[in-house]
This record gives sequence, structure tokens and C-alpha cells, in this order.
Amino acid sequence: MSSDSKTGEIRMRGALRDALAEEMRRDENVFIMGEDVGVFQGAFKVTEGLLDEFGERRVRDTPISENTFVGAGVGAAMAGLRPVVELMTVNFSLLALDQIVNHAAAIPYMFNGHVRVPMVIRMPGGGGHQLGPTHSHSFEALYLQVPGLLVACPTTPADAKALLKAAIRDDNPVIFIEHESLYGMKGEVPEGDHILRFGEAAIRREGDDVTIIGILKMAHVAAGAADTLSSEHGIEAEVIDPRTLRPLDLDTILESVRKTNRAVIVEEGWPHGGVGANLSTLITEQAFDYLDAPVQRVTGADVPMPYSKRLEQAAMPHEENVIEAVLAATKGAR
Amino acid sequence: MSSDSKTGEIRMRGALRDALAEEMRRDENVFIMGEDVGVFQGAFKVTEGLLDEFGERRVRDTPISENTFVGAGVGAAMAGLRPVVELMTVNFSLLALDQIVNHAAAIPYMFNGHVRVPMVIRMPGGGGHQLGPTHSHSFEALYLQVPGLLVACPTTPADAKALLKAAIRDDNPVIFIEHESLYGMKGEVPEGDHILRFGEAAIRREGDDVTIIGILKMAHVAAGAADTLSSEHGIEAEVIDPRTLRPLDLDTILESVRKTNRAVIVEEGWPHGGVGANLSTLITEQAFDYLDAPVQRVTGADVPMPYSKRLEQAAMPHEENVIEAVLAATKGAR
Amino acid sequence: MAELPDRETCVELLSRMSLIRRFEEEAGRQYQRAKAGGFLHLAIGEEATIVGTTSAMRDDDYLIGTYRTHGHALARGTAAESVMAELFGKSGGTSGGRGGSMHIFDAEKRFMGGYGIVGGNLPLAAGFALASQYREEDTVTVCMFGDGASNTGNFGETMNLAALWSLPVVFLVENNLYGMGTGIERHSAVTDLSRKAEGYGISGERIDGMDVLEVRDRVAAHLEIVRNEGRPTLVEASNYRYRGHSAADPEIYRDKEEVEEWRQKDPIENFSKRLMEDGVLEESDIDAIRETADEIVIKAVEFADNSPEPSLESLYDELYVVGETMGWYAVDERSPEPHRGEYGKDAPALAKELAESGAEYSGDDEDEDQTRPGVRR
Amino acid sequence: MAELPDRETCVELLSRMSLIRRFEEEAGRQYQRAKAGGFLHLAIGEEATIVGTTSAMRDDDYLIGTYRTHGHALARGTAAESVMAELFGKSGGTSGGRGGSMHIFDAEKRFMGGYGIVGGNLPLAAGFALASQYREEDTVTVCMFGDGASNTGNFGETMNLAALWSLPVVFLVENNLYGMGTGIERHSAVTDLSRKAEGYGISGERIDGMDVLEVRDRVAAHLEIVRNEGRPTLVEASNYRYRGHSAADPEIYRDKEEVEEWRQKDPIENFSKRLMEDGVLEESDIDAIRETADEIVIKAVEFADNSPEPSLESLYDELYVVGETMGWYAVDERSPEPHRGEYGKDAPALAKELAESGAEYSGDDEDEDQTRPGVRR
Ligand SMILES: Cc1ncc(C[n+]2csc(CCOP(=O)(O)OP(=O)(O)O)c2C)c(N)n1
Ligand SMILES: Cc1ncc(C[n+]2csc(CCOP(=O)(O)OP(=O)(O)O)c2C)c(N)n1
Ligand SMILES: [Mg+2]
Ligand SMILES: [Mg+2]
Repeated sequence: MSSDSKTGEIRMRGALRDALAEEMRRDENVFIMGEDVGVFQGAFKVTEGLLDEFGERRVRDTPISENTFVGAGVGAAMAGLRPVVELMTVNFSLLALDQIVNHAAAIPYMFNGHVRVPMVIRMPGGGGHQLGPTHSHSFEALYLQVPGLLVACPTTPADAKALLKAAIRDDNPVIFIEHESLYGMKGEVPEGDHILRFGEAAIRREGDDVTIIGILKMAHVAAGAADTLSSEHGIEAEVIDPRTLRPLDLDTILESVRKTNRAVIVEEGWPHGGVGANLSTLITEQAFDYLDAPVQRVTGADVPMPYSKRLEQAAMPHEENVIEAVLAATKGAR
Repeated sequence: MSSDSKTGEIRMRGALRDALAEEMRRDENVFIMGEDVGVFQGAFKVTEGLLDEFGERRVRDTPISENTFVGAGVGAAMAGLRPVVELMTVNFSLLALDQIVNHAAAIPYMFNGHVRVPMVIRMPGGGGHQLGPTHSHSFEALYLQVPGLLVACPTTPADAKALLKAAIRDDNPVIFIEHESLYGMKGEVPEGDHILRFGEAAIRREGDDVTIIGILKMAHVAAGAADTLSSEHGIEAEVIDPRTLRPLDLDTILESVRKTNRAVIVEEGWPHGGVGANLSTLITEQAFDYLDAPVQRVTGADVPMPYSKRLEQAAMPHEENVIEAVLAATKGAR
Repeated sequence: MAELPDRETCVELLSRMSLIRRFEEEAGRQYQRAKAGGFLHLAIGEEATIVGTTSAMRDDDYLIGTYRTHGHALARGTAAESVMAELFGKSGGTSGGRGGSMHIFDAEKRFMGGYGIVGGNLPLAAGFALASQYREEDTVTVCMFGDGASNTGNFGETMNLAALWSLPVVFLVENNLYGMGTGIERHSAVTDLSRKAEGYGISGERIDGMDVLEVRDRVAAHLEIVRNEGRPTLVEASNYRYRGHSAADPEIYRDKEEVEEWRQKDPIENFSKRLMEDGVLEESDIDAIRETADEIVIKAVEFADNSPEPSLESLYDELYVVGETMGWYAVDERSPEPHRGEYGKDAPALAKELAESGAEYSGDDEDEDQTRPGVRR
Repeated sequence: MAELPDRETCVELLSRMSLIRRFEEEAGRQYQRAKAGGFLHLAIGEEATIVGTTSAMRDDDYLIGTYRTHGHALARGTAAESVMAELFGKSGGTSGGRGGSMHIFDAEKRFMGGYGIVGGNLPLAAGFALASQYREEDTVTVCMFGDGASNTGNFGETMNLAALWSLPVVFLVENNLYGMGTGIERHSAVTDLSRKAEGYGISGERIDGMDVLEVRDRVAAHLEIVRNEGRPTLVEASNYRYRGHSAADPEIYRDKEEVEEWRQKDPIENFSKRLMEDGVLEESDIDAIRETADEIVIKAVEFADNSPEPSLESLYDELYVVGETMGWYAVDERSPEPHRGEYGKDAPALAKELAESGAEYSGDDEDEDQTRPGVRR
């Protein structure tokens, strides 16, 4: 299906597209809607070719009406369909937050399970492309707060595909956060119908000295920093990618921290009340006696994302920041 | 002005009303808008009498159009007025979040300080009145994330008045969160034109054994628990009320924790990514070597708030929960 | 004036309206006794709009409403017992006590819920209709909302989407002239709401929402259009709520005379009168209908009284479906254990005080010194 | 056909349009060279709508637009140098490089900004107008937005509020027939946008947005109505963008012929022709105007090139006003120190690739193996 499918390695966007196409072939109730997902082939080309294959009934271009087309997805899901709604970017999801939080997340609970909202809301986010203060948000921290939602944040093509398929088959409303910088990333994607359960973290690299947890693009920054730490500092980091933030596979993280006694969390979002603050707290609460140093966080800067390339880069975490944080965390140890 | 003003002690809602009235008298540019703030006298009667005194130009009933009347406030502020916008409750603020985050918070920074957004957005929140899943949210944690905003959460009539006056005079956009259960609370309010600077925590009770930090209604639950801890357990808690979450007076908190070596945070909101997670992380990062036990959090339950009184009470923190958390934190100490 | 339908139908219409009226009065009473908590938004005066509408609908059509929908559920056939139990927050309620008065739900009757967020139900309605269209079913969604809701962004967005996609929805504005305490001239630039969607390509019709037969006939006609032509329409039913916005509303925003005027148009009394004038029913029939309603409601209260409280252990139930794709869900350790608190201790006092404090959302205690209020229960 | 104004005005109109055209072309070029980053939404083809509108406005009237507003700022009198420097992310930009192409701002010229959120500017416009009304000034706000924006909730909410409160705003839809890649028949149920606010009580007028004189005349008339009668109006200017939605748009959603057809209506060429036909200007005058535009734009690029980068130390500047009511603001210790990164290393390559990748928001690198992409710069 995807244009990459012959190469063995496929890009993240192709993997996502494959997941969508396969699930749509499998289940007539799955359909897609969002701004420019059809004729335009998707703002990020994730839905490329789907209109051709599935037609206008199942690949629906929407007007710019975020709250309403998300809400229409909630309604359709309540009536038994399985909508996959794309918000062009996470920034615009603020316009749909009432339908997401007050409706999608609350409805199954407030109606005592008499109805379910089996829908997926896909939305890419993140900075790094000089899109300025209205177009560069990272809202993982906002969504992980909300009971009733699941939150995925895949970092590889294989995970993206397997998690999206799981999300589509899941009966809960799922926030599926993609990162704009990762769409072009290539990776092996196993053949066949694979599902990745929500709530299972991946250990990307094993190590005894420190645990580094990175989200979305920062999973890769963390991995890069780990390589440098090994080659230049003799520090072996264990790198963990949570893959989903709700549910969160805290067990895998805690097991690692109990071994390394140190943790660093890397995220692109704002520092206050971020993913890192949440993880740091959970780790500290449950592995306090194992920690040789306070958990370190590397976050985006506490500003709306500036447009200037120089300032934008200054506002985002880099491998150097991660290395610095790891060195701070491991200071006593060496 | 307020109907309570002769008693010496006035209620929170009267204190807020006095702040509004005094600031409106002082500055012609200050005006109020929101749903039912005028003829209806305010859903919680905070704006009672203001329409009579100031007329329709300055006390404006709005249609149910949250994003637009908040945005109109942002525009009016950019043009030099000082709007105080009331959202009937914090639950409906999700409908206005685009104007709050993508506009009010971002505009001063993204236009490099060439324009300011001197506005206050007041909104009551919290649970406890059986209003169910769409009407009982606590969103402090959501708002404290956002750079560009200030966030106040007053807990006494005196603070409410002094903070609201500060908020109205401040040149930054301010999220002013009130708690529905505290409107009827009485307290001394000093005569005269008092201002409370943002970023100054209050020590409500001194103690050496543990630091308890409580937000909004939970500030009072914390204080109640501290009394019991003293009388029944011989534990002397220091009780801190941050009063504003952005900026946050971390210094006062840290100073206390360095003395008590233990901290417990009490909030009504959801546990994941909450105010407590943020505070716990900040404390642990900066006072790690002083902590004899992991910081404890007491939070609301991880569910949309159920309507049933029994379940709602089960989902909210109580003094007993705080006491339990303090006993857990101080276990080693005794 | 609309023609009378057959006797059975007339009896049915009157019975439903009477049941709603009686139910709402009782709900108000139970609220005063603090058996029901939270807010209570009564639809007394609006029965003709509700019953006229549902009586024109097919069983498999979808209905969705607002936070003022006890009557809608009853009209759709939900047992009064479940609705009352929901108000009481009991496990026998439509949502096991989770939703309360503002969030009644009955999937079986295709009553797709009451919703607490004004305007929040409009996009959902578009979704139900989309599902009908997608599955090539000829079911229609009726979406009821208030005059105040017509000012929300969702209104314009949903009208456009529904018209653009030819979704099978009848949008029905229950124009009772007020959004809470704000009169329609103070909240809507155009007060003829039947015209409000014209710019989105949906023409509308204003009907007398106090006349159950007119509502029935006109909504039937609209359902017909929607079902056959597959496009949405808008109906504005002008009616009035006799009670305050919620149980705690001092009603300073309107005159007693206005209320009186509208009481002259009482949907139940006038319909009863007509039925008697036309010889369809006799006084005794009407008394019997009233008595039946009374019995149902009394039983409902009994049922609700006896229905068990939801168990504390059920606090986290139904939050998620745990299955193949999500293997587990851990309740966070920081979440409070289900807390028995001082449950029930002063519940009636609190609710009464809430009801009397004179403001929709007012939740304080005017009598209690709250310098340090501690935990309020 | 609108009458020609005096020669000076004609020259002014043509000059502004030419400047915008030239500026936009150059911006496109500089974007290809990766001097400008992010998105670049060009208004080539829409100059008559922009200039006709601003030429009818008073200096103290407010203007607000979208993310496609280089031209609006220029038309309002903002120096081309500052606009270009903003695109370059330089400290000499209108916002010191903070906002970029989508967020141009010039308070002095009462150009109240470009905004990246579709429909986000409508409520702000209501706010400016409210300030005018509040202060009893007779200034008017002109709020420009796209056909796609007319589907947002903000549209309906703002129309209602503006009409209800009689706010002095001219709402001006720049209907270029597309919202990104979605044609108007596919996004708006009613395609005559001048009628779209009728349900909110705002009548509208459709005008030829390719004819600078018609725009000028009609907008002047609307400003007059608004200023004198103190009520909002709606103008739909139909026009067309010759370029893609943004610099990176493969334009698969429309035919070349359609673009060609609209190119026949080119606002600058047609106006030039008319001026020559009517003997107001000669070919040489027009050449001179073009040359002046050229000079201004070349200088603007020079200025932008030479304007210093914002300093890393300025990262947190202007986030807050620190004063009496907020005594301090501490940058969180976890925030990264301003990071020099590998700034500039491969910036041009990245931007080029972004531009060529063929999708509005596409930000990946088709050539690079990104199995572990690390930090992208
Ligand atoms: C988005 C939102 N804003 C505000 C409220 C508070 N509120 C509850 S009901 C109401 C009035 C609604 O009026 P209308 O739509 O006419 O319905 P009615 O109550 O008259 O049936 C308001 C403002 C709310 N629940 N949701
Ligand atoms: C709320 C929101 N949703 C989606 C987008 C992405 N987006 C940017 S421009 C655009 C199309 C807007 O079309 P229109 O209003 O007609 O303006 P034009 O680009 O034609 O000038 C879209 C969907 C956005 N910026 N904001
Ligand atoms: Mg109403
Ligand atoms: Mg357009």
C-alpha cells in the first residue's frame, strides 16, 4: 500500500498510512475525517491514497470546525462506528478540547458504561520547523491528565503502525500524538497484522548507570545522547521509551531505576506541570530509596515557541542538554 | 459596597465583589463581561449590584460564546482596556482555551512586547456539589503549564480581594481560579487599598515536622488536618498556601521543607500531571538531600467526577487522607 | 389549529405530558428534601414540545437533549423509576447515579443523553446522523437545544457540517426565551431563531411549542423531509419554562406577569380542555390519566428510595474497557481510596441550603461560619 | 465599473499593489533559499482586496488579518524592511523575529496582527471594536479572514456578538475559493458567503476582490455605514491566490486552467491597463512604479540580511511584564539554557527540503535516513 513498502524499511508516515488502510479494509466501521485528509492527501501526507482506495464516504474532508468534527466523531462512535479523526496539528486541538475532555473522555463513565466511545484522535505536534508560537505546541502533558482517555506517542514506524492499529481496535477514546519531525523517519516494520498493547514501554538500550526516558522526538535525542555518553564518558545509559503515557508502564521504568539509581527525563514540552514532572514524581514516590540523585528533567523552554531559528533551537532540548543532565545525575557516582 | 461590609468579617464573594467595584471606580478602563454577570447578578452572585452601580457599558452580559467573549477581552485588552472576563465555571473554559493559550498567553511574547494583554479571566471550579462529570473539574494544573499566563488561586477573602486587585492592575493575562465551595467563607479583610503581589506564598501555620501544601479548598482541608495532627498525633505541620501557582513562591516552600524534611501536597484535581506532581518534582529537585521521605500527594481520584454524593465524596480528598499521607511521610521519624 | 388524532394517540399524548409534569413537580419536591442533589433543571411548561416531538419519532430514531431532559427520557419511554433513581444518585438510575439530573441516558430507547455543556450536544447529533447515513439506515436524529445554545460556536459549525454533508437531523430549538437569566433580546442578535441557520443553508420553521398537536404534526413533517430528502432542517418551538432556570433561581430577570401570561397557554390544560370540548375525553378520563401519572411517580420515588447507593468499590468501574489492546489499567496509588467520609451526615441541610442560596451555581453556606470551612460534605 | 479617483490616489493604489506583488515574489525566492523559514503563505493575486480595503480606511482604524498578511502590513504602511526581517527571523523584524511570516504585527500602524489560528482573529476584532465603542471613538475595525474561516465556531459567535452589541466592525471575507486544499463547495454549505451571517442579523455584500477600485469604493461605503450607524457589516471579496496555499503545496486540488482563468483578472495588470487606457498613467510611469517597488524590496532584503539575529539571551524577554503586582519571574531551572546547538549548520538544506516536500505542514527529510534522526536543526 505505502509507496515505501517495497524497501523493507518504511517511513513513519507510510507506517501510519498502512495501519489506517489495513484497519479500514478489515473493518467497514472504520473511517477517517479531518481537514484536508482527502483531496489534499493530508497535510503531512499520512492519508495519501486513502481517498482513492476508500472513497468519499470513508475518507471525509471536513470544514475548519474542530470542536464539531471531533464531536461528530464522538457521536458516530457512540452509534457504533469507529472514527479516526485527524486534527491537523495538536495546536488546533485546543478548539476541540471541550468535545475531547467534557464529552469523549467523560461519556463512558458518566453513562456508566452503557455506551462507549471507540474513536482515535490523531494529531501531530512539536516544534523545530519555525512555525512560531501558535503552531509548535507539545500537549502530551495536557492529555495525560485526563481520566477516560488513552494517550499514545509513538517514536518508530513499527510502533506507530502497531499502536495505531491497537488504538483503532480499542474501545476507549485514544489521543494519538505524532511528532512532525518523525514522519520522514525510516525503520523496519514487521510484516503482518501486529498490535502493540497500550501500556508497554520499550527498552531501547540497556545500561546500568542511568535511566533516560524520552518522549516522541526526544526519544531519539535521548538515544543519541546515550551513544555519546557511552563513547565519550563511559556512562552506559538505559534508554526507555514509554510509547504510551496513559496507561503508563511505570513498572518497566521503576525496574530500570532500581537498577541504575538515576533517572533523566527528556521532553519537548514546557517545564511546568509537564510529562517530566509527572514521571519524576511517580519515580520518586515509588523508588525513593533507590535514587542516588534527584531525577533530572530536560524540557523545552518556558516560552511560547519563538519563530527565529536561533531562538527556537535555543528553546528546544538537545543531546548536549541530556548529556549535561546525565552528568549532573551521575556526578556522585564517578 | 458588599452587603457584608459592616460585619467586620466578609465572605469571599463579597471580597471579590469589593475588589471589582473598587477597581472599577479607580480605573475607567476596567470593565466586566461574562454570562449572566449583569441582570442575573452573577451565577455565584460575585457581581451582585455591579450592574446597578456601573451600568450596561461596564457590566456586560454575554451570549454563551466562551471562545469569542474571552477573545473579545483579549482584543479589548490589546486596545488598552482592562477587561475582567468571567467564565461561569472552569469547566466551560475548555471552550475558550484557544483564545487563552494560543492568543492571550502567546500574543505579548510573539509580538515582542509591542502589545500587552492586561486582562483577568475569573473562573470558579472544583467539585463537592454533585454537579457531575461535566461540571466539577479542577484545572489548575492545566493553566499553570502555560508560559505567558499568571495563575492565582486564592483561599481567603482577604487574599481573594488583594490578589484580584493585583490581577486587575497587572499587565499580564491572569487566570484567576476561585473555588465554588469557598464563596461563602467568611474572613477579616483589612480596610483600604491592599494589593498582594503574585508569587508570595503564605505560611498558614508553623511547624517543624512536616510541610503541608494545599491549593484552594484543599488549603483548608490541609489546615484542618494539621490541627488534628497536632492534637491527636503530636505532629506539628507547617501549612503553606502558595496563593499563586505562576509565579510560584518555591523559595518559601523549599525553606520550609529544608526545615521539616517532609512534604505533603493536597489538591482536588486529578493525580496524573497535577499540581502536586509539579510541586513534588520541584521540591525533590531542589531539596533532595533534605528529604527524609518521598513527597506525598493527596489528590482527587482519577475519574470524571461522579454525581452520586457517596461516589463524589469518595473521589475527593479529605482530612483523613491528608493525615494518612502525613503519617506515611513521617513514619521513620517517630 | 391542528386536527385531533385518534383517541388512543390523544390519550397517549396527554398521559406523557401529565407524567412529565407530575414527575418534574415531584423531582422539585425531592430536591427540596435533598434526596436529589446538584442542579435540577425542570421542564415544566415545555411538555408539549417534548412529547409532540417524541410522538412523531420512530423508535429507532435518535434523540439527544440538554441538561433539562428528565422529560425527554420519559417521553421516549425510559422508566420513571430509573430517571428518579438517577436524580437520587442511586445504582438503579439510568447511569447508576454517575450522571445525575443533567446527564440522563438510555441507549435502549435511543435517548442518547442529556449533556451539561450548553451546545455540546450539537456535534454529537451530527455524529449520530452521520452513522445513520454511513450505514444507509433511514433513521433520523432529533437534536434539541435551547435558545441560549444557538449562540455557541457549535451551532454554526454543526449547521454548516450538517447541511454540507446532508446529515439526517432535525435541529429543534426549544426557545423558552431565556438562557439562564438572560433574555433572548439580550443574547441573540436575531430573535427569530428559525432563521438563524439560513446562512448555513438550513431553513427553519417556527412552531407553537405549547401546542402538542402542532408540534407533533410539524415535527412529523420535518422528520419526513429529513428522512426522504436526506437533509437537515431546523424547527423553533417557542415555549416557556414556568419554573426558574434551575431549582435555585430567584427569577429577578422576569416579571410575574410574563409567567402568568404563559401559564394561560399551559400545554396540558389546554390540550385537556380541547379533548373535553371535542368530546374525546371526559373529566373522569383526565382524572384517571392524572392519577396514573401520580402512581407512576410515587412508585418511582419509592423505587429510587429503595435503590441501593452505588458501592464505594465501584468508583473506578467503567472508566475504561480493558481488553486486548489495553491489557490493564492501574488506579494511581495517589488516588484516594474510596472514602466513606462523613457521608450522609448533613446532606439534606447542605442541599437545601444550596437550593435556597438563590443562584444557579451558588454552593456556599450562608449560615455557617466558614473561616476555616474544612471539608464540606 | 467604479470611477477612477484622482491621479495621486491611482498611483498610490498601483504602487502598493506592486509593492506587495514584488515583496511576495521575493519572499518566495528567499524562502527557497531558506532565508525565511516556517510556512510562507503568499497573497499574490489578492492585492486588490488588500489595498482597496486599506486605502479606504482611516489611519486610526484597526486592521486585523490571518497568517497571510505580509501584504496587509505593507498596505497599512509598515516598512517592507521590518516585514522581510521578520520573515528572516531577525531582530529588526516587526516582532524581532519572534512571530515570523504568520504573525506580523505593527501597533503603530494599527495593524493588529496576523494570526496562525484560523478564525482566531475574529473575536479579537470584536474586542478592538468594543474598545472603540467603549471609549466612544469613531474608529472602525476591519477584520479580514478566509472562506475557510467562515466555518469556524468563532464566525458564528462573533457575528452574533458583533450584531448584538452593534460593534463597529467591517468583516471582510477574502474568498479565494479554497481553504488550503479544500474547495469552497466542499467546505461551506452556502457558497455565497455574503449571506452567511444573515441568520445573525448581519447582511453582506459580495464584491469583486480583483478590482481595486470596486473594493475601495465598497469598503469605503461599508466603513461609512459602520462608522455612522454603529453596526457591523460583512463584505465578501471574491479573489484568488495564484500560488499554492503555502510555499510547499503541490496544488493537486485544482486545475491549471482555473488558475489561468483567474490570472486573466490580475488585479495589477488590469488596473495598470485601465490607467493607461484612461490616460492617467503612461507605460513609463508604470515601469517607474515597478522599479520603485523593486528597489524597496531589494533594500528590504538587504536590511533583513544585515539585521542581527536575536540574541540567545533574549529568549525569555517580553514573556511577562514584571512590575508592582508581580515582583519577579524566575526562569525555571529546568528550562534549557539558550542553546547554540549547531545553529546554521544545515539550515538552508532543511528549509529547502521542507519547501519541496510537497505538503503544507510536511517537515521530514525525504533524502535522509532517519532511523535515528537525533536532533534536527
Ligand atoms: C458551555 C456552557 N456555558 C455555560 C453554561 C452554564 N449554563 C447552563 S444552562 C445555561 C443557559 C442555557 O440556556 P438555553 O440554551 O436557552 O437552555 P434552557 O436552560 O433555557 O433550556 C448556561 C449559561 C454551560 N452549562 N455550558
Ligand atoms: C484552527 C485551525 N485549524 C486548521 C489550521 C490549518 N490551516 C491553516 S490555513 C488553513 C486554510 C484556511 O483557509 P481560508 O480561511 O480560506 O484562508 P486562506 O488560506 O485561503 O487565505 C488551514 C486549514 C489552522 N491554522 N487553524
Ligand atoms: Mg432557553
Ligand atoms: Mg481561502
